[in-house]
Amino acid sequence: MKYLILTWALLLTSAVAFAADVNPEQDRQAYQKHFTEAFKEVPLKEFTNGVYAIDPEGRAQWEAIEEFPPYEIAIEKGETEWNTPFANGKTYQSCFKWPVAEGLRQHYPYFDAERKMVVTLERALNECREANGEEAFGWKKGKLVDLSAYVSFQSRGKLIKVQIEGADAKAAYAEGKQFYYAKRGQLNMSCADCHIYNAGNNVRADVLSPGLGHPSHFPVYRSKWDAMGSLHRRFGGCNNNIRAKPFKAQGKEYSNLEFFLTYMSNGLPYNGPGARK
Amino acid sequence: MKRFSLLLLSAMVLTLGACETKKKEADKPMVTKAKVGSVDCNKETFDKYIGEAEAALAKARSVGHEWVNTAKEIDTAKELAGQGRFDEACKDAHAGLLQGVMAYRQYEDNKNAGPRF
Amino acid sequence: MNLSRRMFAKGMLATTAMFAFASSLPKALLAAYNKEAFESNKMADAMKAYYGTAETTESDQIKITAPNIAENGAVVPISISSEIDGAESISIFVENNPTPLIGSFILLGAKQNISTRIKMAKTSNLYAVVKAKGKLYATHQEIKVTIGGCGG
Amino acid sequence: MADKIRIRARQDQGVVEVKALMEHPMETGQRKDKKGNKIPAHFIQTVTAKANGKVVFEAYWGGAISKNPYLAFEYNGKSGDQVELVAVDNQGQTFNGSTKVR
Repeated sequence: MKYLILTWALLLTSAVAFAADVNPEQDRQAYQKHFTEAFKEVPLKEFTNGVYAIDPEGRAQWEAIEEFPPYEIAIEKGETEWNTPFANGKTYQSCFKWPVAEGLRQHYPYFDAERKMVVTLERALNECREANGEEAFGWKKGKLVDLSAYVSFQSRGKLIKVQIEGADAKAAYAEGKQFYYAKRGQLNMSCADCHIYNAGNNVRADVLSPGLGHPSHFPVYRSKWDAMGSLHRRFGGCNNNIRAKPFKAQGKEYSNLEFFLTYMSNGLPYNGPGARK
Repeated sequence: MKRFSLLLLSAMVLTLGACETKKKEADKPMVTKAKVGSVDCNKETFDKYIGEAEAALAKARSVGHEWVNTAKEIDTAKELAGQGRFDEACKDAHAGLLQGVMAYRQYEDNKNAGPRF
Repeated sequence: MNLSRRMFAKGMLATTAMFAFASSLPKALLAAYNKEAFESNKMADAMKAYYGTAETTESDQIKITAPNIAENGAVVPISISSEIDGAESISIFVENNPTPLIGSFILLGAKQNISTRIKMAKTSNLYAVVKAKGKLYATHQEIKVTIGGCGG
Repeated sequence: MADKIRIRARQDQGVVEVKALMEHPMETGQRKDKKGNKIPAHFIQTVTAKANGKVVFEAYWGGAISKNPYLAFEYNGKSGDQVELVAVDNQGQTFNGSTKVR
């Protein structure tokens, strides 16, 4: 018992000491500065359009798809789901203190200090189901993503404003940050290798998109998937590309990564759901 | 250390550009296979290799650096051993071992990874 | 029993509605789906099956709006417009697709300006063929379909 | 019956632009599933468009129109026109949708 307390105390002090070095705001400014300087001609807000902010050939095709984007089907299905009461008669809205019409996406991800974990929008939606006696939906595609598409659509134009308060939140942020910059997989590449240092360069025929703005437009209808998918589905795809074993959607690794990555885009507007190649 | 970076580098060169579409090629870690040459292999040595490979994979997995093919490599090795094809089984076990070890080294090298701009 | 009868009645209604709907479609349309043309593996065969001839006249009055490099061969947005007098239809052929005839658009009063999204198996010429007053006019553009890196 | 076709139609200077999105797998019949079995062909073959009950446009398609097909065309018309689209696929299923021109 004594040992346990001692270990806890040690862990706590180390967490605090660790957190003291964490300066998310300074990180964010450096991150955004890097992209605005690397792509001088691109206005800050444009980064929410991902690769289409810097690839004119791709942009023309994306604009043609945006004429009537396939994600509208998902928004419609998500709206129906949102308005369908659970077996107990309650609705999704009962789980959220903000009306959906004003958008919910901008309140996520956030750090739940009590549970000491990052809560994403998708997690909140599924937890709402479970709290009302319904089974959780799958994380990466299907009904949950339709629901997320509908909810995200209501948040278009709202600014990203992730908050990081307290040592635990800072620790989660730091873990997400470390994940982003750490090389992984057989190709020995990090998220940053592609989406910071090589943003704008080609991988075969693909132009690598800038990391700034990445989380603004999810979930996305991806032509390659022929379907909708969540941000964590995309994370898994990226990890697989560099031959690293993907982590579980909504697990600690990707939730912390989303926390970090979304914080990096603070100040930019949400514009999801999106369409991507 | 030098040997590891060399291996890693050649692994990168060989697999780069095979990002995802050429899964079949990437599935076979050519470097490790080429490296393993002739190992005198029988049930005993195989058991030793596969044990080491599994331990290395578990170690890499515990720190979140498992590579995508390592578990497959080990499974294949076991399958081959089950068929009595020990030469091939040992090669795959070795490949799994090498990947596990390199993945853990990758974790160590990237513990304090951060931006450079 | 009651339930199943109701369901049956409902089913009947739906079927009747469908029949009513189908019969309201122009006869010509139902007869006109040219299976042979759509299943031809060569562009010339598809054209012959569809038009009775594969001979076209090059025309600069037809405009193709399509990418030079497709982001994703599964979804290639294209637009075709033309200013040919008396145009009756616009058809799209992708030479290197397993079945080159992609679609045909019949302008029964509609303007010579259509858009859609198509699948392309590999790099190929895309032909836009306009039929006007019994003659075929065509133009083409090459669209490259590349192997993606990681995509998006 | 079945899934509806989503349509947007707006008029500008006497020309109505109609844009439609249909929910459909558009299987060519040439793809194989993970087990190596051929996925049966399932694609829309004909689309008929009417404005105030009169046919103004038809399309015949093979399997190479992308999944969830998009179609846009124009005709001479006016605001308030009732535009109706009907699609029939190779399995005999019918899809439809309609809208009033803005």
